[in-house]
Parts: sequence; structure tokens; C-alpha cells
Amino acid sequence: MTVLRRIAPQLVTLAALVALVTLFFPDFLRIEVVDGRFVGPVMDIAKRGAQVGLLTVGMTLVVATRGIDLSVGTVMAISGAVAAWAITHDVSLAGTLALALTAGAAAGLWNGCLVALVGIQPIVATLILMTSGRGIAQLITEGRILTFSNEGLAFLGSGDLLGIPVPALIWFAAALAIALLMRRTALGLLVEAVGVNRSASALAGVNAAVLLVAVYVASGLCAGLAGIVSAADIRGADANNAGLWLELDAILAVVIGGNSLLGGRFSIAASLIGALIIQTIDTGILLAGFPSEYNLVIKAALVLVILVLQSPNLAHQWRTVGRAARRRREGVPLSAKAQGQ
Amino acid sequence: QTVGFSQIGSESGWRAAETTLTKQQAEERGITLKFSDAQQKQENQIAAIRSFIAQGVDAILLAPVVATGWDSVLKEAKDAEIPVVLLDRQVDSDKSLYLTAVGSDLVHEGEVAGQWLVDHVAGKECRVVELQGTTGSSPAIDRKTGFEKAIAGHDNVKIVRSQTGDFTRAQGKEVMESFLQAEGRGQNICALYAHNDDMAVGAIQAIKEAGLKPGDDILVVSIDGVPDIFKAIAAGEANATVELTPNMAGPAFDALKAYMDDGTVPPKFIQTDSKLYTKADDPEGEYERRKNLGY
Amino acid sequence: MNPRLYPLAATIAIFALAWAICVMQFPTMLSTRVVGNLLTDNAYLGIVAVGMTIVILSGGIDLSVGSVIAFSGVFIAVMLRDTNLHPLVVFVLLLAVTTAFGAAMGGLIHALAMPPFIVTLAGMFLMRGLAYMLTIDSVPINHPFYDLLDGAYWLMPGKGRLTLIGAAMLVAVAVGMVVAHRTRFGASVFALGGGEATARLMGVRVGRTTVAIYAFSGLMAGLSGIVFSIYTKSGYPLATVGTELTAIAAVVIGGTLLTGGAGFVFGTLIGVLTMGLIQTYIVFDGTLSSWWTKIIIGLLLLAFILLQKSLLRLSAIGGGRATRSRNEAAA
Amino acid sequence: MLLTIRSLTKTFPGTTALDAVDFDLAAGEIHALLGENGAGKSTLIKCLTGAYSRDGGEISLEGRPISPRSTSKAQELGIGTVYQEVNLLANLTVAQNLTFGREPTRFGMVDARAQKRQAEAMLEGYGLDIDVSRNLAAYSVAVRQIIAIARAVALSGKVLILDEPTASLDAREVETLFDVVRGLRDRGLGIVFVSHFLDQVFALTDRVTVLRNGRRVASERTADLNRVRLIEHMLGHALEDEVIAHGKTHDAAAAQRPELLRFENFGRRGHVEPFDLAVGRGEVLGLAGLLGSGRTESAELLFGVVEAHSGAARDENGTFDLSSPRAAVAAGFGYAPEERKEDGIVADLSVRENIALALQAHRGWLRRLSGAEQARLANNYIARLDIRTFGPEQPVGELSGGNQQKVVLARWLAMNPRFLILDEPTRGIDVGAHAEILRLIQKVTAEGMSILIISSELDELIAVSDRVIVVRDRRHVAELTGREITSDTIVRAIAAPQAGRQNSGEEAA
Ligand SMILES: Nc1ncnc2c1ncn2[C@@H]1O[C@H](COP(=O)(O)OP(=O)(O)OP(=O)(O)O)[C@@H](O)[C@H]1O
Ligand SMILES: Nc1ncnc2c1ncn2[C@@H]1O[C@H](COP(=O)(O)OP(=O)(O)OP(=O)(O)O)[C@@H](O)[C@H]1O
Ligand SMILES: [Mg+2]
Ligand SMILES: [Mg+2]
Repeated sequence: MTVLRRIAPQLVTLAALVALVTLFFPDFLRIEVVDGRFVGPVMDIAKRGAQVGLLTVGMTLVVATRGIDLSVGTVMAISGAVAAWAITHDVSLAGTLALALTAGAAAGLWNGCLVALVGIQPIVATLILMTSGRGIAQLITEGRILTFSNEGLAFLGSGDLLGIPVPALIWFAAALAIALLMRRTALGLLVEAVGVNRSASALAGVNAAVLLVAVYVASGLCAGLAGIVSAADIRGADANNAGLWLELDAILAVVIGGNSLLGGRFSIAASLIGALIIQTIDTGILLAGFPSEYNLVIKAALVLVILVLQSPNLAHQWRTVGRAARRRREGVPLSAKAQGQ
Repeated sequence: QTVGFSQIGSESGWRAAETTLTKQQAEERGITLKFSDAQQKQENQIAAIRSFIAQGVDAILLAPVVATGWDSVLKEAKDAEIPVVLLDRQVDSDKSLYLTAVGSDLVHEGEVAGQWLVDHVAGKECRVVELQGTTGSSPAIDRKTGFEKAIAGHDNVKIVRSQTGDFTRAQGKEVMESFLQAEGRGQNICALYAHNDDMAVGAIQAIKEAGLKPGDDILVVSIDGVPDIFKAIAAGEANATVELTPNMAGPAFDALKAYMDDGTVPPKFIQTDSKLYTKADDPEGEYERRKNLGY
Repeated sequence: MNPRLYPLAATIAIFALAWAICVMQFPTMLSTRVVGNLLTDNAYLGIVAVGMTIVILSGGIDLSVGSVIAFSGVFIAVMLRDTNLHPLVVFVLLLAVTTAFGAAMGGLIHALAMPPFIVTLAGMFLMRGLAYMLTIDSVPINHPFYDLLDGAYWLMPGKGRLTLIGAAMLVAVAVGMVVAHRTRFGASVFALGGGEATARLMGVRVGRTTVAIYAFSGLMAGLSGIVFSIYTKSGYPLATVGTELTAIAAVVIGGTLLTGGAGFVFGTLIGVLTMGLIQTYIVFDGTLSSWWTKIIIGLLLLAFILLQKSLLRLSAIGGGRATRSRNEAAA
Repeated sequence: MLLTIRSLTKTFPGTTALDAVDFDLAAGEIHALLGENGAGKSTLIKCLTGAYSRDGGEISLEGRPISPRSTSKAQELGIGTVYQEVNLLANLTVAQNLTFGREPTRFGMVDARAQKRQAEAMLEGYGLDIDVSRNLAAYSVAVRQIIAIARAVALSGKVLILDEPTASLDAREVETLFDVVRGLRDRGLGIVFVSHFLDQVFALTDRVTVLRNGRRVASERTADLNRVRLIEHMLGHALEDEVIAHGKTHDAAAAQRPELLRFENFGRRGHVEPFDLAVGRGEVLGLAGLLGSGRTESAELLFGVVEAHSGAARDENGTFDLSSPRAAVAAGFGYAPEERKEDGIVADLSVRENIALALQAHRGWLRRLSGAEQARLANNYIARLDIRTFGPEQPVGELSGGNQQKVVLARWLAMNPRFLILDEPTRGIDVGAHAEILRLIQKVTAEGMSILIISSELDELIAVSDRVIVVRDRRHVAELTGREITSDTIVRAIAAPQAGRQNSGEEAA
């Protein structure tokens, strides 16, 4: 119930957005069953949203600790490259996945150590990996698109299970797992405490440093998973372009999800809806068929409108305005000014 | 002899191949190559050229990221008497500022692709979807122009949807998926024109996943001639590609050598072939020939 | 020395050391040519970084600047192509636009209490998008006035050129230093960076200051756009992608805390030159592949930051306990 | 009347902080504003200076209605304020802090030299000899407090407001401050003085206004009041027994307790000279000293906030690790730090979560305290410590200062540690809660908990301590037990031969 109340603004936004897209593309909500698979724009969004969505899960945790992880897009490229390299070097599917996830976790560990132990500010610490990580990924692929034909790996990007795209399932499962891990254990509380006030938390005996490192590792793992999905999607690792600028989308999603960049309270569910909102904007723009030079302006405008509407300050002002109006209506007889409104 | 090479970056397999081939060519000729990767930034390229000048290299190869904005740095090179050869893309500076340009005509490439489609459909109604390159990049603009030029006057062929796929496989696939959704699950699409092969390869996967046969249900024509598209052509999943050779450095070094040996001034534009390849042109063989070039 | 100045001193010392290492390997790097190049090639970055420094000092961030530079170039090029306005008039128009844009972002940040990161991120999309809407092509600028601006330089001994735009950056830095360290506005900026709630109680007009800060950053980004358009004599909507991150890195290397409230505009100049030095060094070396270039840039960045940190820590131990070690760990 | 406030009202979501409050301030008067924690004193002040926008009511200054929208506006009107817990901007220099908003300029630029001169002039008369061009961060809380006062005094052309200015000052500094304030009164300023130290109220003020639950309950001349009546006004009932009044009887026998812990040669270079310390079970150790003498640093050392360079901690099972707060908690230690805003509370989290935090951290993340358990814990301490909140789910940041302090105490009491370190635990706490906390200390020590308490209030220290350690220049110089514990002996031990102010941050030692 409280969860529902927390995510209500995001749900409303999503619904409004869906209505808007439907206006431009009437078939938006239609879902058909073709060869036992559900197909339709909505399924595309669920599938395409997997990459941003996975990044968003990790990013939510990082943001909750008052950090930010700019490297996730790059980490996707690294883990995708590792996966493609492994599978083309006759590593088993399980081994490949393990290697790719390990790469993601290692990247997260590096970030976490720079932030928590060396004390470099998160933006800068992750900026370092953001720039050099693509080099590492290209080192693995030698600058080419490393293609593979392993059906098992490709299944993770374009397969279906019970008619639902596998990336959507992965995304959902990962989010659910981490959300449960946070809320069924004390991790959620401890992460929030460290995010609000690290020094007070440390004095209360919270192992802030380890927790911070863990959060970045989680972000790295999520990015690793997203990297696998993106490589599986195109059956190849594109070190240069995989996840390019996706970190910005992920951060946007976290904020649209109502989480504060100043750390503290977080909601993974709300972040996920944020990711869905972003993906709906992207897909909606493609479906609506505007010339591509308008893409960015439309996206910027929509994001701005959403941010403005969701701003807590605005909600507060509305309430005050509403109260003042009510008072005016109740107290004073309708003045000329009030009639004018 | 030292030659500085300012490369755009390593944003695609094609460019990686160009870099590899340039390094190979330099090595074969005993030239010391100073390589600089600008990571898609013109400002880095300008800075790199200035550094080359400061270092006193003998010649400069430049693969310009964009056509405009090179005047002053080229003038500086000219003042320092360092010949500059442009690779694969043109600049709109004064022609006296560089020795020669090696490359293909991007508009022409688009025309070749468009002409193939016009010929192939032979008057039949054909609704085309277009995957553009990165918005604002010169290949995207020119290849679009060329294609439109070729289909102009053929009312049966028309572009119904056009979106950017950023020259990448992933975007090519994603945008193609939305094209398929938007055009009656692909039933209303006759052909796909992609500004590069990578996007085409991504789109082919999207077409397959939508249960259609690329190359059959939807014709696929694209540009570059990277190994993977030959594989697709061999498998009947793509129909045609226009080659852009990554070996721009060979002719460039030749021209430089001639110029330095006896002052032979090369023509201002050394155009490479824009050869069209289809299933008839031994795609398997072409694939084998290219697969180790660093694409 | 006042401990306030330690970070600046550390930055300068590391830069000097780095340059010395470079010169040992490539003696030509001492030439005035390289010095002139360093100033000219990083002029646009230096100017925009000055604006960024003010923003970061106030505890904010401005991600829109790269897009604003690109927009500026396109705006100027299109205006000069399609109208008969004199470039100077176009410059004034442009600066009005970018300053107003910055002010609008500042207004949003304040009025909605939204994090600057997000508002300016949307601004980044918006400006890049507007540039596309003006033109998707690169537009050359052919105007005699531009030839004049471009051709203006002082030939230093040794064939190095101190160009107009290089000098413009130095002036911008000087102006930035005065604004940040010698005006009441600057004091308010530092106060905001120290903590908004406290600053408010001390009498800072938070809203007005926030608007002014982002307007200033917009102004500097517009100026940087002008310089960039002189530098390339063209406008290109895809230009300067990711410049905001480079600028932020330069500011941080310059010893300014990203959390706000402490730093130096002069340090930013050193930071910018450091970034330029890294770039130059890599070009001089000329053997690195595309991927090693990226890796090395990142590693050098890290090395700088680590060196700076350890120098500061050393000086903290030597020069009396300026901060409690606990605070250091939390920073 | 210099300043009149009529039916001022302010509501926060969930609470009415001020309910039609009237307040008058005459020129040349020192007016105490008193009330329990959370009564609305700070809120009244913030509404007055424009830091909060009020929901209703009128304010007039010298007969003219004013409505400051921002604090700078109030400053222009001649109202200088020291806010509770806001110790200026640590990232600016002392001089910048002092002259902020009124910097001397030349050609539109700040004149650094004049600024420095001006700042030094402003600090004159406070007996503070510090380098004003260094960052405020270099100085201790007490020094910052004095700087804040100096700034407010300089800003106050008509009205000076002091919200608990003496909370971290020791007796000597309080005297200095009082001299300054009396001087201002004689010059005709109106002064509002908020404090929980009733002795100071009686010593300094001319009139008293008492708030309770956001309402004004009394406004009388101080001379007409006595302590008991005043407390009744504040609490709404009489205080059963004031602990300070009848504290411990210090007879020699009480000192014999079984030993719980022993620190041997414990110290850290540059922080605290090595010392030996034995702690008995159920014993209350007091730590006395001047500001900046190293009491807080001793406490931090004992809790592993900073690691010791020498020495070991030992209990009946041998030595144990004290290298980090975590280790200290594992060893059964607790620590309520001095700076509750930075080091104590986790502002955005609820009262419930703040109270459960240490316990949860100790149990580890896998063994989560269920919401119900946490709520039970929280409700228990909300009742026991009389924490004024509208429920366990209220964010701690919204509580009044004193109530935040109680939450931090509750966090550690919930852990039931064997050794609890309290650094200024009663700072900013009202009389009622003060008595409650001291009673609580007696209760838990009777149950066997040992406590180390740091306090600048000697009376309090004497009342609760079984033993008092005196710290001077980062060195433990004396240990007083039994009958030796009197304010006389302590003061004598504190006063160093070269008795001068130990300005924290300026020390060369
Ligand atoms: N920002 C806020 N949001 C919500 N409630 C608040 C806020 N600030 C204060 N309150 C509430 O208003 C009431 C009055 O608080 P105030 O700080 O004025 O008390 P006070 O008398 O100064 O107490 P103390 O002696 O502890 O400082 C308290 O109940 C507090 O919880
Ligand atoms: N916030 C701070 N930042 C840097 N140094 C500090 C800070 N607080 C205290 N110090 C240093 O620690 C030393 C002792 O601290 P502090 O003044 O807290 O001692 P104390 O004896 O506990 O005094 P009290 O608790 O009465 O304020 C000071 O000399 C000062 O240099
Ligand atoms: Mg208060
Ligand atoms: Mg202390």
C-alpha cells in the first residue's frame, strides 16, 4: 500500500505519456500473439527498456548513497566484450556469463574502492572508468564488432519465454531480486543511512566503507548484465557504442522515479517506472515518425515537463494556491479578480 | 620519414580497419607513423595537427571528422611547409591548403545504392525505410542526398520512414523494430536502405525476429562493404552493398612519395571505387578477403 | 603558507612536474609553439571551465555547456549565412540567448528545488536538439571579420603564436578570479557551496544567486562558443560532445571540490592546461592505439588526482592538523 | 515597544509549531524566551527573521509593520541573529564569515585587507586571538559560536537574537558574552535570549516569556519569578526532583567498584597524550576541561573514531580491538557525539530508524529488525525520554534540537552497551529532559553500565560523576575521586599554570 502511494506520481506520468503516444500512434497499446509470442510496441518497450532498466536498478542504489556512477555505460561495453570474447573462445555459456558478470563486478569494485577507500568524489572516480573503460573493451575486441553465433547467448537478447521477451524477464527478475534483498534484509536501511549521513552512520557502527563498495559492485553487476543483454541482442560486442550515454538515461530514470540525488530514501520500483517512462519516450519518438533531428528536442521537452510536474516544490505550491483559493472562496465574496480567474 | 596521422576515432569496425591498413601501409614503406586518435572530436584533431607541426613531421594524414573548420590549421601546416593529405572525407577549405584528398564520393555511394534499388524493383511499387547515420554527420547527409537523387523521378520508389540509427548495430535493430511496428508489422515495407552496413546487420536481425525474411520480404541495401554484410549477402539476407575501401592510406602514401621525390603534384581528388556488390559477386570470397583486415 | 592554498599549490607543483617529465622525453615540448598551441587549442575549454568552476563552487553542476557551445557555433554560422548582421551583433544576440538560457536553468533549479544535475542534463538535450533544428549540416563561416579575428596573434619568439582566443581565455580566467574571489557575488557562491541552508540564514539571496550563477555559466559557454566558432570558423551541431565532462575534470584537477565551497579559478586554468598537456603528450608519443589512448588518458587523470590527494595529505600531517582525520575520510 | 509580535502562527505538516503567539521586546531589555524542547522558540525566531514564512500574525519594529522575506532583509532592518546550531560557513575564512554581506569594497571589489582589519575589530572584546584569514573549519565549535555571536552583534542595529548561544561555551566565555550583551542593552538594543540554563536566565535577563506547545503561557519580569515557578511554567507541572540539586554524595566508599575495562598507555600523536584509565562497573567518569583541551578527542580515541597510536584496551578477557567505531560497538561501547547534526542524527530517516540504527548495524544486515520490533523500540524510548514528535515515523531532522539529542541517546540506550561515552549529552536540552537524562544515567549505571561523560557544566559533572578526570592541553592531568570532587578542586586543576585560552586550531603544542 505504501509502495503504491510512493510510486503513484510515476504511474500517473507513465499513463499520461502512454496516452500521449497513443494520440500519435493509435496502435500503441495493441498486443497480438504471433507464433506464441506477444508482439506490439508495449512488448518492445519492455524488451528495449531492459538495458536502461538494469542500469537503473544499480544506479538507484548508488544514488541512495549520495553517489553517482557515470561508468555504467562503459561497463556494459566491457562485459559485452568479455562475453563475446569468451563465447568465441569456446568457453561454455555458463562460464561466459560468469566471466562477463565478474568483469562487471570488478569494474564496480574498482569504482567502489576509489570512492569509499581512496575518497575520490563519485563523479570523478567513475568518470575515470567511463573514459578509459571503452579503451579496455576495445582492447578485448581489438576495435571490431566481435560477433558470435551461439544461440544460447543470443537467446538472452532476443529469445522468448512463455511468449515474453527474455530481456524483459531478466530485467524484472533482477529488479525484484535486488528490491527484495534491500527490503527483506536491513541493507535498505543501512544504505539509506549512509547516504544521508555517512559520518553519523559510521559512528553508529555501520560499516559504511564496505557498504559503499558493495553498492558500486552491485551497480557494476547490473551493468554487466545489461552488457550481456546488449551483446546478445545484436549477437556481437560493439565496444564503442554499447551503452553509449546510457548512464545519463539511467540517472534520469532514477530522478524521474522520485529519488533524490542527495541520497537517502530510495525506491527501486519507482526507478523502474522511471526507466519505463524514458523508454516509452524513446520508442514513442521512433513510432511517431518525426524527422530524427527533432528527437532530442522532443525528449528534452518531455523530460522537462515531467520534472516540473513531479517537482515536490510545485506540488507544495499547488497545495498553497489551492488552500488560498479555497479560503478566498469561503471567506470573501467573489471579487472581480476571482471571477476573472 | 615521419608522417602524422590524425584519425577521427574508432567508432566503427570500418574505421578500425582503416587504421589497421594505414599502419600496415606505413610499415611496408618504412615510414614512421605518428598516430593520434581524436575520439570523434574536431578540437582534438586540430590540436593533434598543431602538435604534429610543432614536432616537425614530414607529412600529415587527416581523416577529418567534419567538412568545415580546417582553414587556419591547414594554413599553419602550409606555412610550415608540411603537405597534408585528406583521407576518406572532404573538407570545404580552399583546395590550395592540402595536397590531395583520397576518398570516395559519399553522394555517389548513395546514388549507387539508390540506382540498384530502382533497377531491382523495376517499376514495382516500393516503400522504403531508411536508417540514417548519426544526425549531422557528413556521410549521413551525403548518403541520404545521393539516394534521394537516384530515386527522384521514380515515383514507385519512395521513402516512407527515415530515422537515425547512429551508425550502430544496436540502434539499427531498435529503430528497425519500430519501423516494423509502425508499418503493419513490416507488411508495408518493401526495402531497407541503411547508411552503413552495421545498421543493416542489426536491422536484418530485427526483420528475422519479426518472422519475415530479410532479402526476400524486405530488400536490404547498404553501404561500406564490411565482412559481415558479405556473410549476410551470401546467406541471402542482404541484397547489395556499396564498397567503401578502408585502404585510403595506400594511394595517399603513393601520392606523397611522388610529391616528395620529384615534386609531382597529384590531382586534388583521388577517388576510390564505389563498387556495388550483390549475391552475384562471390560474397563468400569477398568475406574471406576482408575478415582479417581489422574490421 | 595559508593552508587554504595547499590544494592550489599541489596542483601547480604537479603540473610543473608533469611538464618537466614531458620535456625530458620530448625537448620540443618546451618550445613556445607548444605553449602557444596549449593556450589556443584549449581556449574554448578554459573559458567554459571558468563558468563551470563558479557553478561547482556553488555546489552545482552544469552539464549543458557542451551543447551550448555547439548551439552557439551553429547559431552564429546560420545567422551570418542567412542575414547581413555584423558578427559583433550576432555575438551580442547569442550571448543574450545563452545567458538567458543559463538563467532559466538556474531559475528552474531554484524554483523547483530540482538537482542541477538533472535540470542541466535536460538543458543539454535541449540545446543540442535546438542546434539540430537550426541545421544538421556543418556550416562554414566566411566573413572578413572572422578572418581578422582568426588572423590576430602575436608571434612569440620561437614561432609560437599567442592567438587572440588564447589571450581571451587568459582574460576570462582573470575575470573569473575576480568574480569568484573578490566580489560579494563570489562570496555568495562560496557560501552556497558551503551549505544552502546556512547560506540562507547568513543572508544570501539564494534564488537570485542561483540564477546568476547559471546565467554566468551560460554566458561563459556562449563566449566559449564564440571562441570555438573562431577556432573552427564554422558551426557544427555535433561539435563538443562531452566537453562538459572534460571541463568538470579540469575543474576538479584544478583543486576545486565537486561538493562545492572550496576551490580556485586559477587552479582551473592549471587543470585545463594539464588536460591539454596529457593530450599533447599522447600526440607527441604517437604510438598509442585508439584504445590505449583512452586507457592512458584515464590513468593519467587518476594519477593526477591521487598525487594531489597524497600531497595534500602530507601537507596536512606536516602543517598541523587542519582537519580531523575523520572528516578527511568522509570527504 | 521596540518589537511587537501579535498572534504569530506557523504550522508544519503535522504540527502547529506556533499558535497565535504574542511577544514584546522593549528597547534596552534582555528578554528570555524559554520553553521545553520543541516549544517553538527557534521557530518563532526564524519567522521573525524571515527564514520561515509565517502563516499568520503581525510583526512590527518600532511601530512599523515589517515582513522580512529573507534573512538578509532582516539584517538590513537591524536584526542580528545567532541561530541555534548554525555555526556559520566552515569553508569560508573567519574574516569572510564575520563580514559576510557587508564586505568592505573598493572599486566594486572586496578589499581583503580592510576585510581582515574589520574582522579583527569585530572580534575585539571577546578575548579571542585567532588568525581571521584561516578557514572557520580550523576552529572548534566554541570558537565558532563566539564568532557567530560577534557577527550577530555587529549586525544588530536594533535587535539581537541569541538562540542558545551558550550551549557550547564554558563559564569564562559565558561571562565574556554576558558583558558584551549587557553593554548592548545599555546602548538601547533589545535582546532576545534563548537558553536552557536557568541560572543564566536569572543572572542576565530582565523579562521572561515562556512558550509551551507553541503557545505563550507566561510573560513576566524575571525579578518576580523564582526557579520553581519558572519550571512550572515551562513544564506545566512541578519538577519532582531536580537531580542537580541533590546529586551524588561523594563518599570514599563509593569508589570501590569491580573493574570493567582498562586502557593502558592509550594515546595518539598530535591528538591526546598517552594516558591510563580504569573504568569500574557501573561507574560514572566525568571528563572536565576547558574548551579545546582535548576532551572530545579523548572520547573519539576511546571509541576508535581515530585510531590510537599507542596502548591497548583490556577487559577481563584480555585486550580487544578498538580500531574503528564498529570494533568499539562490538566491544560493547556506545558514543553519543558532541556535534549531533553532523555526527549524530541521520536527518532524513525517521525517529524509529534512527533509534534502531546502531542495534541494526550491530546485528548485521542479514538479521533485520522487523518494522514492528523497531516501532516497539522507538515507542518505548519516545515515552521514556519524552521525545516530542508526532510519531515514530517523523524524520528526525524535523525535531527540535533537544529532541534530536534524545533520539541519539535512545539509539545507544537501545544497544544496552557496557561502556557508554556521552559528549555533552545535555547540551540544548530543557530542564525537564535534563533531569530525566541524569536520572536515566543513574538508573543505567545502577544496572551495571559504565559511563564516561563530558560536560562543560561543572555542576552537572559533579552531580553525576564518581570520578572526574581533568584534561588540559590534550593531557590527562588530574584524577579526582570522592570528596575531592568539588567545583573548587576541578577549577583549580583545570587552570593551567600558564592559564590562557586554549584556542583550538591555533595550538602550537
Ligand atoms: N522544518 C520543520 N518541519 C517540520 N516540523 C518542524 C520543523 N522545524 C521545527 N518543527 C517542529 O516545530 C516544533 C517547534 O520546534 P522548534 O525548533 O521551534 O523548538 P525549540 O523550542 O527551538 O526547541 P529546542 O529547545 O529543542 O531548540 C517542534 O515540534 C518541531 O518538531
Ligand atoms: N570540526 C573540527 N575541525 C577541525 N578540527 C577540530 C574540529 N573540532 C575540534 N577540532 C580540533 O580538536 C581540538 C579539540 O577539540 P574540541 O575543542 O572539541 O575539544 P574539547 O576539549 O572536547 O572541547 P569541547 O568539547 O568543550 O568543545 C581543537 O583544538 C581543534 O583543533
Ligand atoms: Mg530551538
Ligand atoms: Mg568537545
